Amino acid sequence: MTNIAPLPVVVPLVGAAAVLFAHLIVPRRVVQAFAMAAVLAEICLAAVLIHQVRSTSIVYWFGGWTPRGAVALGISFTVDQIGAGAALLAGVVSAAAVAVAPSTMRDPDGIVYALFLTLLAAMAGFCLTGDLFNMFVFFELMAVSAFALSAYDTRSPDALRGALNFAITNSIGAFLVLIGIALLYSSTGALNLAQIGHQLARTGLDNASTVALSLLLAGFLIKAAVIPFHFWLIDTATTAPTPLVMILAGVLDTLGVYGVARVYWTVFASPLAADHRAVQFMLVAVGAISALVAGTLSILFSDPRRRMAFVMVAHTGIVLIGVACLSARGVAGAAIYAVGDGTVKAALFIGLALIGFETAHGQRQDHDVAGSPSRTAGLAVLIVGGLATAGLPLFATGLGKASIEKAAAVAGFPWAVVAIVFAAAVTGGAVLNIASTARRATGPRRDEHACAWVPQLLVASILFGISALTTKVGTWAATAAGRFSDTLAYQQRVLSGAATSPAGIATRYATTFPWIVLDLLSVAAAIVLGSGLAQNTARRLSPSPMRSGIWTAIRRVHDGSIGDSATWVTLGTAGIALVLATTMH
Amino acid sequence: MNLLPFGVALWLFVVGLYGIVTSRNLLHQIISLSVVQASTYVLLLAVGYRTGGAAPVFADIPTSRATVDPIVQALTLTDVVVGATVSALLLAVAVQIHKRTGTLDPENLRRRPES
Amino acid sequence: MTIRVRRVVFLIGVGLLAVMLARSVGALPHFGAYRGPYGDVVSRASVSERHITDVVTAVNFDFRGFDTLGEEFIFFAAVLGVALILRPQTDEGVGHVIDCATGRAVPPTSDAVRVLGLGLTPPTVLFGIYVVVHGHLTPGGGFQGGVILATGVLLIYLAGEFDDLHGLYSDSALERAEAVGAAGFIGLGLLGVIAGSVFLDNVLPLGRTGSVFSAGMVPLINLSVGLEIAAGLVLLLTTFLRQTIVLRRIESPARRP
Amino acid sequence: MTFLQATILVFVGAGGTCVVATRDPLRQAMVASLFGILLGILFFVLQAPDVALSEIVVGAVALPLMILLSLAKIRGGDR
Repeated sequence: MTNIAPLPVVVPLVGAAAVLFAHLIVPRRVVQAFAMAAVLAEICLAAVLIHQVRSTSIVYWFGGWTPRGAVALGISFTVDQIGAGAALLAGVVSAAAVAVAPSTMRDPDGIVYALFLTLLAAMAGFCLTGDLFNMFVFFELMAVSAFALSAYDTRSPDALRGALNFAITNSIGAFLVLIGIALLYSSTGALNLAQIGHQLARTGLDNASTVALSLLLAGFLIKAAVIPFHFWLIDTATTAPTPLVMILAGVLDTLGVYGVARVYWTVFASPLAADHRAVQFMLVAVGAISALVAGTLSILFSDPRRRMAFVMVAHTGIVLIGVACLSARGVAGAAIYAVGDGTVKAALFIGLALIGFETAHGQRQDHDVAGSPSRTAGLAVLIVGGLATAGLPLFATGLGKASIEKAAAVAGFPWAVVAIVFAAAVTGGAVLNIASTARRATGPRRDEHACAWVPQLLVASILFGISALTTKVGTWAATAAGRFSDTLAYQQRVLSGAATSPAGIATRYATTFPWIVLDLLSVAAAIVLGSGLAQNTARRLSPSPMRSGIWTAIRRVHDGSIGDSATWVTLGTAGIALVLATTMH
Repeated sequence: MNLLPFGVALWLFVVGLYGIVTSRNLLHQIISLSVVQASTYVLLLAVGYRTGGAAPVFADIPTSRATVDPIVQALTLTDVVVGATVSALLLAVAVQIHKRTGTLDPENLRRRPES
Repeated sequence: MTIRVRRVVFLIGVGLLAVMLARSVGALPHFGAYRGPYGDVVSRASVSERHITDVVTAVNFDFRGFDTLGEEFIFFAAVLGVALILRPQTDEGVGHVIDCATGRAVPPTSDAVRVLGLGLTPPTVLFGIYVVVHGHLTPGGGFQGGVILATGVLLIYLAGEFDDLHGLYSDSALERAEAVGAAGFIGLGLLGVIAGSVFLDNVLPLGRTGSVFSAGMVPLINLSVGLEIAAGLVLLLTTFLRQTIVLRRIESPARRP
Repeated sequence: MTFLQATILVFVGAGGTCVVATRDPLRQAMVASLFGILLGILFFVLQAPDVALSEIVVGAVALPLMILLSLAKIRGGDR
C-alpha cells in the first residue's frame, strides 16, 4: 500500500453503502458507532496524507491513465498539504457532528449517518482532486447530501423552505460553475486544472476565459455564502439541524473559498500575472463588505441562530480577504483562520444546543431553568467561543486573523484590516451577548436526559483544543501555502511528474507585536459589546424612526424568499463579470 | 448561424432563471430550474461538436473516422443524472411543504418578520 | 423585495450577465470546430487499449470513471434524501386509498390494463438488461438501462398491484440492492488497488473487441451501476407513491369541511 | 450546421420558453415531457446517442412521472 490518496473519499463512501445495507437490522447505536469509525478512518487517512506530501505533492491518476504528451486522459488527485489539511478539517468537524447527532437531532436513523458520510466523502474529494469537472461532481455531491439533511425537520415549514432555498441557489451556483467549465474546455480542450492552466499561460486570457473565471468565482462564492450570495445560508443556518450547521459553519462554507483559491492558483495565476490587481481588489472588497455588513447585522438580530448565520458570513468574508491578497502569506493566514475559526464555530453550535435554544426534539425554545448543569455548560462554551471568535490569541483565530491582517496590509489594503478587526470584535460581541442574555432568561424546566450534556461538552472542548493547538502549526501553514501558490511547480508536477521543491518561508510564524494588540483590541471590544452596553447606547442615540425603517428593510430582505435569493445571485454574478471584463487587458 | 446553438443555450439559461425568479408555484420553480440545467446540456454538446463528425461509437464505423467529442457527451450524461436527482429531492421537499402549509406559492412561504 | 421590484432588479442583472456571456461566445471556436485534443486522444485509446467501441462509455466508466463514481453517489444520496424527507411522520398513518372527493372506493383496475401492464413488464426488463450489458459496445449503459429496468418494475404498479409490488420489493430489500450496487462499483475499483496498481485500474482480460464479454471491468461496473440505479429509482418512486396512495387517509378527513 | 440541426435548436429554444410560460403544473409536466423529447432529438442530431437515450428515459419519462406523482399527492390533499 504505497498510495492512499483516494481512500479518504472511498472509505466514507463504502461506509455509507454499508450503513444503508445494514441500518434496518442493527441497532442505532451500532450504526452510529460504525459511521463514527468511518469518519475516524478518514481523519487518519488524511493525517497520513499530510505526512506523505510534506516534501512533494502526490499525483494519483485514476485508472492508471497518466498524461500523454501533456494531455491528461483521466482524472488526477493532486494532493498537497493545504488540500489534505482541508480534508482533515472536514473529517474533524464531521466527527464532532456525528458525535452529537443523537442528542441534537430527533431520532437520527441510518439514512442520516449515510448522508453525513457521503457529505464527508464529497468534501474530501473536493479538496484532493486535481480535475475541474471532478470538482464540480463533488460540489454537487456536497450540495445534495447537505440539503437533504437540512430538510430533516420536515414538520417545520421554515426548515423546508430553507432547504429549498439552499438547493435552488446552490444548483444555480453549480450551473454557473459548469458553464465556466464548458467555456474553459472549449478554449483549452482540457479538464485537468494543471493542463488548463498550462494552456492558458501560453495563449493568455480571452473573453471566454475571463467570463469563465467570473462564473467559477461566482459559483464557488455562492457555496461560500459571502455577500450578496449569502441569503440561502441565513435561511438554512437558522433552521437546519445542529450537526449539519456545524459542518456548514466549520468547513462547507470555507470550502467555497478553497475552490476560489485552488482554481485561481492552478489555472489563472500565470495568465493573470499582469492583471491580478483587478481580481485582488474585487475579492478583497467582497470579503470586506461581507465582514463589515454581516458583522454588523450579527449583533442586531436577536434570534441566536440567525445571529450565528451572520457570524458565519462575516467570518467567511475574513477568510476570503486572506485568499484575495493572492499571496502565500494570505493563504497561510486563511488556512490557519479557517481551521481555528471553523472548529470554534462548530463548538458554538453545540453551545447553543446546550443552553436549550434547540432541544433534542428539534423544537427551538429559549426558556429553560437557570442553573441546570447543561445550561451552565452551554454558557461556558458560548463565553469561551465568543472570546475565541473575537480573536483571543490563545486560539488560532487570533493567529489566523493577525496573519490575514498582515497580508492585507502588505498587499496594500489597510482598510481591509479595519474591516477584519471590526468584524472579529462585533461577531465576538454577538456571541457573548447570546450568553449574557441567555444567562438572565428563566423558564420552565424541560425534561432532558440527565447527562446528555456531558458528551456534548466534551466534543466542544475537543474542538476548542484543536483550535488552540492550531496556533502551533504556523510555520507548517506558511510552507504549505508557499507550495499551494506555486503555480508552475504544480503544473510541472502534474503534467511531467517533476518533483516539487519545498518552497520554504523561513520566517517564524507567530503573532507578533503590533498585530497582537489588534487581537486584544477586538477581544476587548467584543466584551463591551457582549455585555449589551453598546446596543443600549446606540439605541438611545440613533433616531428611532430612521432606525426602524432601515431595520424593517433589512429584515424584509432576509425573509427567505427563494426568488430574491436567485435575483441576488444573478446580479452578483453579473457584477463580478462586469468588473473583470472592464478592468482587464 | 454558427452562433445559434450558443444563442439557444443562453436563451434557455435566461428564460429558466426568469421562471425561477417570478414563479408563484414551487413545482413551476423546480421545473424552471431544470430548464436552466438544459442550457448547460446544449452548451456542452455544442462545444464538442465537429462538423461532419460521426457519433463516437466505433461499433460500425472504422476507427479512423473523425467523430464529435466524446468527453462533453460523458460530462452531459453525468449532468443529466445529477439534474434528475436534484429535481427529485426538490419535488419531495415541495410535497412536504404543501402538506405542512397547504400552499405552494413561494411568496406565502416567506419568513414572518421577527423582532 | 416585492415581486415587481424583484423582476426589475433581476432583468437588469440577467441582461448584464447575458451580454457578458454573449461576449464570451464570440471568443470561442465556432460551432462545429471542436479542436481537441482530449476527445481525439481518448477515442484512439478507447478502442485500441480497452476494446471499447462506445467511447462515451469508455470515458464514463474508465478514463473518467471516478466522476461516474461520484455521480452514482449523488444519485445514492438523493434517493436517501427523498426517503428522509418523505419519511412518515408520527402524525401520519398508513391506510388504503380512499377517493377523498366523493368518498367512493377507487375503481378496480380493468383487466385490459392489468394484462397490458403485466405483459409489458418482462420485455421492458429484458430490454433494460440488454441496454446495461451492451453499454461498452453501443449507446446505453448502466444509467440508461437502470432507468428502463426500474420502469419495467413500475409497470406492475400501472397494473394496479401496488401492494404486490410493495410485497415483492420491500424497502429493506431495495435499500440493500442499492447499497450492493453502489459498493460494487467501489469494490471493482479497489481490485486495482489490491492488484498493486491504482484505483479503477483494469485488472481483467480485455477480450475480443465487439464481444459482450470484452472491455475488462467496464461491463461489470455497468452491471453494478445498473443495479444501483434500478433499485434506487424503484425506491424513489415507491416513496413518492406511498405518499400519494397510502399516507392519505389520516390527514384527509381533517381537511374535509 | 445542417438545416435539421438548426430547426431542432429553434424548437428546443421555443420549447424551453413554453415550459417556463406554462404556469399550471399539470400542463407544465406535459410540456416538460415534450421538452425532454425535443432535447433527446437534438442530442441525436448532435451525434450524441448516449446522451439522447438518457435524456429521453430521464427527462421525458422519469422526471415527468415524479412531477405527476407529486401533483397527485398535492391535488389529493387539496380536496
